[in-house]
Amino acid sequence: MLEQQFGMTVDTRTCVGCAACVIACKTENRLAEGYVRNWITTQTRGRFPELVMTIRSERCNHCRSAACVRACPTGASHYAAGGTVQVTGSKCTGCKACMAACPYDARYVDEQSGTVDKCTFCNHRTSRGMATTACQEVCPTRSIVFGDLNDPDSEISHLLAQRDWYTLKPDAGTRPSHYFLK
Amino acid sequence: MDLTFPWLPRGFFGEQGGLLTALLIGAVFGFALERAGFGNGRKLAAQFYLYDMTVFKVMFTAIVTAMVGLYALSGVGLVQLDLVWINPTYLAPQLLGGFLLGVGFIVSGLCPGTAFVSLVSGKLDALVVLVGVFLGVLLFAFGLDGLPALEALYTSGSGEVLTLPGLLGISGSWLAAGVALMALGAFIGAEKVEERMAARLKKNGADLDGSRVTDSRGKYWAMGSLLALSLLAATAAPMLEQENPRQLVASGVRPLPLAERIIAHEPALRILDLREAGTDLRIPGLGKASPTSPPADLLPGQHVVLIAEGDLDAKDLAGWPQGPEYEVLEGGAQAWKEQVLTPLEAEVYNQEALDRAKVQNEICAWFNGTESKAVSAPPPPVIQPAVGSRKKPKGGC
Amino acid sequence: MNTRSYWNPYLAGVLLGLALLAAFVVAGQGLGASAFPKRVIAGACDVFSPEWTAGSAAFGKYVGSGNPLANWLVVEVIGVLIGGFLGAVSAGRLKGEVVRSSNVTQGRRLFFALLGGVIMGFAASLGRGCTSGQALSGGASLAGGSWAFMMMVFAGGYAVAWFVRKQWI
Amino acid sequence: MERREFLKIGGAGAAGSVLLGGLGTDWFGSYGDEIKDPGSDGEKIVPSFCELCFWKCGILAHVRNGRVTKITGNPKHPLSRGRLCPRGAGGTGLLYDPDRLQQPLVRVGKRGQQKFEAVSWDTALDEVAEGFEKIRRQHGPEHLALFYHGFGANWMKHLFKAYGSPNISAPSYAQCRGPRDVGFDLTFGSGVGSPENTDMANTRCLVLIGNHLGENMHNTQVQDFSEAIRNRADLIVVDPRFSVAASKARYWLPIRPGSDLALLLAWAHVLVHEGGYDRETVNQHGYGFDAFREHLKSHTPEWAYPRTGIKPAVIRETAALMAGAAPRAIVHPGRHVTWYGDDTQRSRMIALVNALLGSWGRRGGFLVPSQVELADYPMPEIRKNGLQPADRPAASQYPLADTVLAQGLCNATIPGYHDYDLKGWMVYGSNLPTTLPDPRKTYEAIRKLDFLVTIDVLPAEICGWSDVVLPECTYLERCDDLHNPYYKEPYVAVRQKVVEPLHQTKPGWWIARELADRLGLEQFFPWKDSEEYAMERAHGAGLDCETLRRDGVATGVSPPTCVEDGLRPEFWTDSGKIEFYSNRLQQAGFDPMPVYTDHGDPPAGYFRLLFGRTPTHTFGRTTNNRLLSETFKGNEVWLNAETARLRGLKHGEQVYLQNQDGVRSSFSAPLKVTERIRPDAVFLVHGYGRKARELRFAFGRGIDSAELVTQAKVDPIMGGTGMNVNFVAILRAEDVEEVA
Amino acid sequence: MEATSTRANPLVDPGLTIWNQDVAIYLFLGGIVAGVMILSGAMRLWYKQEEPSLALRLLPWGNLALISIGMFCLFLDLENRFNSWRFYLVFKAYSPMSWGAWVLLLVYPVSAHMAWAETPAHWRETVLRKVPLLRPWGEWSVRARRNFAALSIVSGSVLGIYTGILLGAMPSRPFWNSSLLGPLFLVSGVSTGAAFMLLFRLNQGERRFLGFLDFLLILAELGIIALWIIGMAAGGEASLQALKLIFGGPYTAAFWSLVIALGLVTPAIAEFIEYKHRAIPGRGAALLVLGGGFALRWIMVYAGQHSGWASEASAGLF
Repeated sequence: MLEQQFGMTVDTRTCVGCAACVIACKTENRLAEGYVRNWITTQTRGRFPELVMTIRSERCNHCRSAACVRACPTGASHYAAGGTVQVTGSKCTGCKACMAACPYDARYVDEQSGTVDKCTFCNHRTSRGMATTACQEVCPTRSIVFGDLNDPDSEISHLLAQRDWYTLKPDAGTRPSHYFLK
Repeated sequence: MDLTFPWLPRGFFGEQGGLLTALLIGAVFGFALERAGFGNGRKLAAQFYLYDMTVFKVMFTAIVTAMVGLYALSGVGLVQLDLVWINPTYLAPQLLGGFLLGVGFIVSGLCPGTAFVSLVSGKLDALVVLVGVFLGVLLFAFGLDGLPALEALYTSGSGEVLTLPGLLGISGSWLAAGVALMALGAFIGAEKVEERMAARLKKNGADLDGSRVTDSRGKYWAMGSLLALSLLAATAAPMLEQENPRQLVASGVRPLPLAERIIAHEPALRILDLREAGTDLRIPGLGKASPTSPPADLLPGQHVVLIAEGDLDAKDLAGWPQGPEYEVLEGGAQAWKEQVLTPLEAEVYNQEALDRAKVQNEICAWFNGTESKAVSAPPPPVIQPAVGSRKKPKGGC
Repeated sequence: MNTRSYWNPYLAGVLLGLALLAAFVVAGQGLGASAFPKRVIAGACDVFSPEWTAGSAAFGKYVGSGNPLANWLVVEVIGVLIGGFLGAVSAGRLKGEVVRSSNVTQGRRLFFALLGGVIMGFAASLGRGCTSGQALSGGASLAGGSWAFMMMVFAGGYAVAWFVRKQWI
Repeated sequence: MERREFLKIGGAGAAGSVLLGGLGTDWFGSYGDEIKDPGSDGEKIVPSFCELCFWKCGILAHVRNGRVTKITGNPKHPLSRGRLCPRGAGGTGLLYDPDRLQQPLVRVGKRGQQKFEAVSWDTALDEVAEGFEKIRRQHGPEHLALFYHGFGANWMKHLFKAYGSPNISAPSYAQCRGPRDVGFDLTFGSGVGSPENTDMANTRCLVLIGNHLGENMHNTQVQDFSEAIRNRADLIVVDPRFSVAASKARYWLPIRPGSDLALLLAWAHVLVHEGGYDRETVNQHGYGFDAFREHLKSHTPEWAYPRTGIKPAVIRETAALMAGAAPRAIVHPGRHVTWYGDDTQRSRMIALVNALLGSWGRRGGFLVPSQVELADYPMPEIRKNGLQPADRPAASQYPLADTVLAQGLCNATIPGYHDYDLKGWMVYGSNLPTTLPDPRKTYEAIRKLDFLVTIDVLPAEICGWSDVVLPECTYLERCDDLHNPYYKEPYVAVRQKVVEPLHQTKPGWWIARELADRLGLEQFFPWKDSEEYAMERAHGAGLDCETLRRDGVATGVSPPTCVEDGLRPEFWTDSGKIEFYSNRLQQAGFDPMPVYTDHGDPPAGYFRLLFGRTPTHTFGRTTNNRLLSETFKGNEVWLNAETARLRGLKHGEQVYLQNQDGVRSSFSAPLKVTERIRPDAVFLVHGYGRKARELRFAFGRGIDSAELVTQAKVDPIMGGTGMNVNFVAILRAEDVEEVA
Repeated sequence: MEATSTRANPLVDPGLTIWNQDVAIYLFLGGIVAGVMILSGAMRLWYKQEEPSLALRLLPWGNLALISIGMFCLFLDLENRFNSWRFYLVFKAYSPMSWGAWVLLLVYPVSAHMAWAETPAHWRETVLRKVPLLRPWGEWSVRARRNFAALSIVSGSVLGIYTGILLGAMPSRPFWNSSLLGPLFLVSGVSTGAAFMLLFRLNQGERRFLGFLDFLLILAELGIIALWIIGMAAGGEASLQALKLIFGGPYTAAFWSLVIALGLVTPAIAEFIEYKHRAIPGRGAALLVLGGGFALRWIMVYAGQHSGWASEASAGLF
């Protein structure tokens, strides 16, 4: 049995961009005012009235080839259990090399601790055996699915097998574990 | 990146960068003027005594070079000529202004541009000339506000952009080539004239020291290159030349498609009625204009549809500003009335035509404001109020 | 005076033409000189009497939107000053003097310079440009009115030349 | 590959990556995989239901160290199903809003000067009772009016009924959903209720007309909406704006504003005259169909085309799509439907198209909901005194309005409108200046009042104009009455106190009872507290109170909700049938069948002002919520990109709006230059541009659409105020501020 | 395309602003130090009999001062300064920041040795007499000074390249993401180093050499910049967007005037003329080069953070 590789899919067909995930993440992780770990991106292409719009709930992509982990000089940014990318605050010097390296601008400097922080895929929940992240739990359109990509029977594996998907900025070569269903 | 010239009007370089180009190009301009000897009033004045034709030669070489370059580049599509500012024509003030400028030129020995160059090469007379120019500008400003005659003169003329190619009806590249060839001839003449004049003046004991250029070794080389340039322009550019974009291009639009665009609320659409009288077109938001005086608030990028009594010739719109796209209603008001405001009565035979006719008739009714009347229906039978509880879930917002 | 350091007029003309062409293709407008005095005066008047300036038919258009000096042509003239200076320095022509014929006094020469300057300032305002903006730039872009202007410049010059010949020859 | 070999390669790879990645991260000083627990899970989890909007989803409030840390959806509650919208999740932002009203305030300066003195509850309540008593003595009880919004208002309504005033009104009727309820009632004999009885999760074709689901974020409805998308239902969205819903749609019809009725008539024409309507339903349940068929004859898609701008072929295709999916097809009734003053007729037309599709009482169409039988709390009956409400000048006006009209009460405060003038108001949780059309008129009415008391959580604009302001505690700090809605799964939900009230705030039930005591109405408030009240009712209905408290909800068994489940549809109209031809309308002097009227186009230089919602806000109620504002900080003026380009307007530049009456917005907002809106309209999210300085976060953010709504076209049938009839011009902020 | 995001994290939105003038100063000083290390090392190897000028021999002390100022700037930029010892618990081969931290650790002893070994003998003797304990080390390092010179060239090069790689190894920022940034910063560093040295009282031969060398380095730098621009122009949509930062974007005027015109072309012409006329290079061109070098780093740091992939559609999306 392979190790777990956590990942997330967001169904862009059903996501309405309501930002419940953003608020739930903020209260779940008790983030300071003015900071978010996930966000809504909308992209519209075309000319009126021929328009196409995509709405995505985005966050740290937990790349399998993470530019931030490579850039980190102290090992504060590292690959952790479940193949996620985590930041150990006690090792972070706040040099911000990881922020410069992240193509997704998913990281921020927490003003209180001075350390870099970002989405953890709710590792405080999953390490306790919970199956969902806060954003997934709240999502009224059930667009967010979190799970083990290495488990062929997980919902996320089924979704990726059945649906067309893409990852963000594939040219950056980061191999994200965050997928967007078309 | 679309690199078609000109760059600044396309937002390339931004504002700061644009001003930087001004500095660079200006410096080259100033450098060339100085090196040509235009910092010296006597040398300039010599032009008018024909013993040193440097002004003529430099000026026409420059004009020919820039002209051939500009029209050749636009001919091959590298320059979008309608974004290049071209001096509009106000004939009377230009004629008089030109004459006065010539007078001032010979009196002072410098023109405004060369005065700047002369100034920085240390010439005191240039400073005085520039003081004069500033005074003259101020004087004119006072005059313009105070003298109605001056204002009438200044504002006379249409201010249209009239180019020689447009006026003469030949393409810019050919004209450029022609001008280049004429200049070539003129240069040869100028060389001859100045030699003779110089000799004559010398003989009469005139003081020509410090202004006469004796060195003209490179002239045949320069003439040769100009000839080559002009030939290039004359042969290559016309082959590649596209439709002259300075011409006011008006395309036609038929009444029914226009009606559909009105219904679609096309934001750029602006419809102007050019007829003197008549309010019978029933087009919502229709504006009035006369062919000779376009409205002042036309916006660039607008699609301006012009309606005359009948067909309108694009040539009639010579004085309309650049920027908007002009379209003329084919067949004019007459066609509009016939094709849009008159319901179809002709027999139609196939389904497709029938469908089209249906749409057309409804469009016709809508423009005419004749609401299709709902057919009155027989009242239904009187009913007994139902018994039983009425449930009405309520609430919320 | 070092007359040899004057360039061949045709070569100078070509360089001038290329500068003009560069102005057309980069800035979308020709070169000019009289915009500088116009805008400087407009700016100065705007400092002293903004109401009059804004209402003035000649200057109102310059002060309507932003700083009248933040303009391509104004900066271009500053470039001309720099370029002219470099040209004079490199040719060894930088020398304080009054250029005149030996037939006239310096005072007379300067009086005529002022007179001619005033006439040109007036004429450049009336004709919407000077030798640079109208004759050179307009001529190169084949503007009809500019060619008329150019012809009239020569006409004006030749018409009066005989009367002021003492100054020059 | 052998397993061992695999391991070897794996091992080598791991060693290699250690070498390449430098000395491993687990070297000296490392803490390994440090997992930080933010500690937001509650030590205590209290089920309740939400009040950030009026949908009333079930929530679980997590409490830790006496603070509410987070709010999650209650999985047992049929409306939330464990999930929440952003507002529900952001309820703590309201609870811990630093700008909350903290203690009772009594006006000291002149009214509107916004000078107040903090007083004790006793003083404040005495003042209110005295104010009420004075009006009752001098003029009679009917001279006092109650405006309300929200679930907690039940106590105040009860107080007013006991007090004897018939003037009890919620703006949510005439300013919001009234027309659709009347329209559907006239057709099917029943409104659609809240939650709406649409079965979107099972539908095959959903038509939304100006309804921006997804931006209008009613939890259950959006859940069902996403289920419909997931099930590949065909979505047709009619909206001048490319809304989120439109981006999910198979057809987006960017209709000319105001012409929806023409489109509906054309659809009905296609269904009836070109085939596709449900003959069985119409034959069995329809009344007056022949007249309707005749009426539709001229309303062809070609007729609709110049009016709506939608091509006839598209109208036919969309109609065919609906007919193909029928009866599992829904033309959604919408919610905020007061647009153009003919809204009842438009809503009726929506009902009629649904009738043609045969979707009433069908799975994937409209279900017939039911309610848990719940006993009233035993108390003396309030006797009716026969006084008439003051909202209408003549009884014949707005004959089909079935509640008191809020704007009517406001008008009645200005002398000479009705038989008697109102002298005092109580306003509960409704910020009238941003709710009623034409705030100028609202302020004029307020100036005429003898007495105004507001009960609110936040210092909204109306508080500044009050004589007494009573600070209520939030929904997380109080217990309320049981919630017992009509729903496909009937249930009873309980609101429970999660934490003790902060500051000196008090629950509504307490305020109402204290006032009743002071007004001599204590007999109508015989219960101990709201908890006892709710549990007594639950007990009376045979529900287990402990389970109800633990789960927050008790679900009942539903009778059949659709024909497929064995429902026999009943129509409580006069004819007992689906009324294609309405005798009631005809007798009242209205068109018995909907007739299209044109609402014109904006004059040159103006745009039609449209307003709507953003998912994180319930209009002005939540715009001061700092937590919710993380994702939406202020509204923008949506303008078509082509229009902006022509006018030289830039994305992001600050603009003011000025309407046709010369009213200019108090603040500016950035321009959103977008392809997503028609060229003849601008769009604003409602609820911004707050003018109450005490709302320190929301003050001055964006443009208030309400202050630009100075015109309203009143629906003659039921008094709904059509508010999309205003036109605005766009002014550059720099130009405006230069002049000022 | 219209794109909106609800994210508004400080330092990240609307544009990244994590690094400011502190980092620009650090990169600038690091470049000078690298240049001085390489040049002084090279000149030590070059000189066999003839002794270099006093100024040249004392310059390595200046190195120590400059690198300390630079490191202090970097320290100021850290958000969590109390954790900065963490840099020295691990070495991460992929992390330029880690390389930088360790290289600085190498630069100090090498510079110190160089400085000591180059200090005129009588001054050294004064010190050794006062602190006799240092004598064995003091004499050894003078003996080994040619080895230290070689080491100085190596560590200077690593430092110079690293200042560029720190930015160049960011695939996320198209404006930076170029393998040419290392060589560019190295060459620019040596050029600014040479210019820095020219500010001091060197002898004529040294001045001529440095002046001409600087001219050649500027030519190389212009070449690398041209290649870097061409590389970006040949890249994808994101690279083109990044290129627009210096072609019409907010950094256009600053880049072309301060860096190219004033910082490179003008001094190059001046130095060439000086070389051609066999004049002794003055300090004017050197100051321009230093100004240009600082402007280059300043613009690089700021403009790079402006570039990103934000406006680019994700692959296969539309």
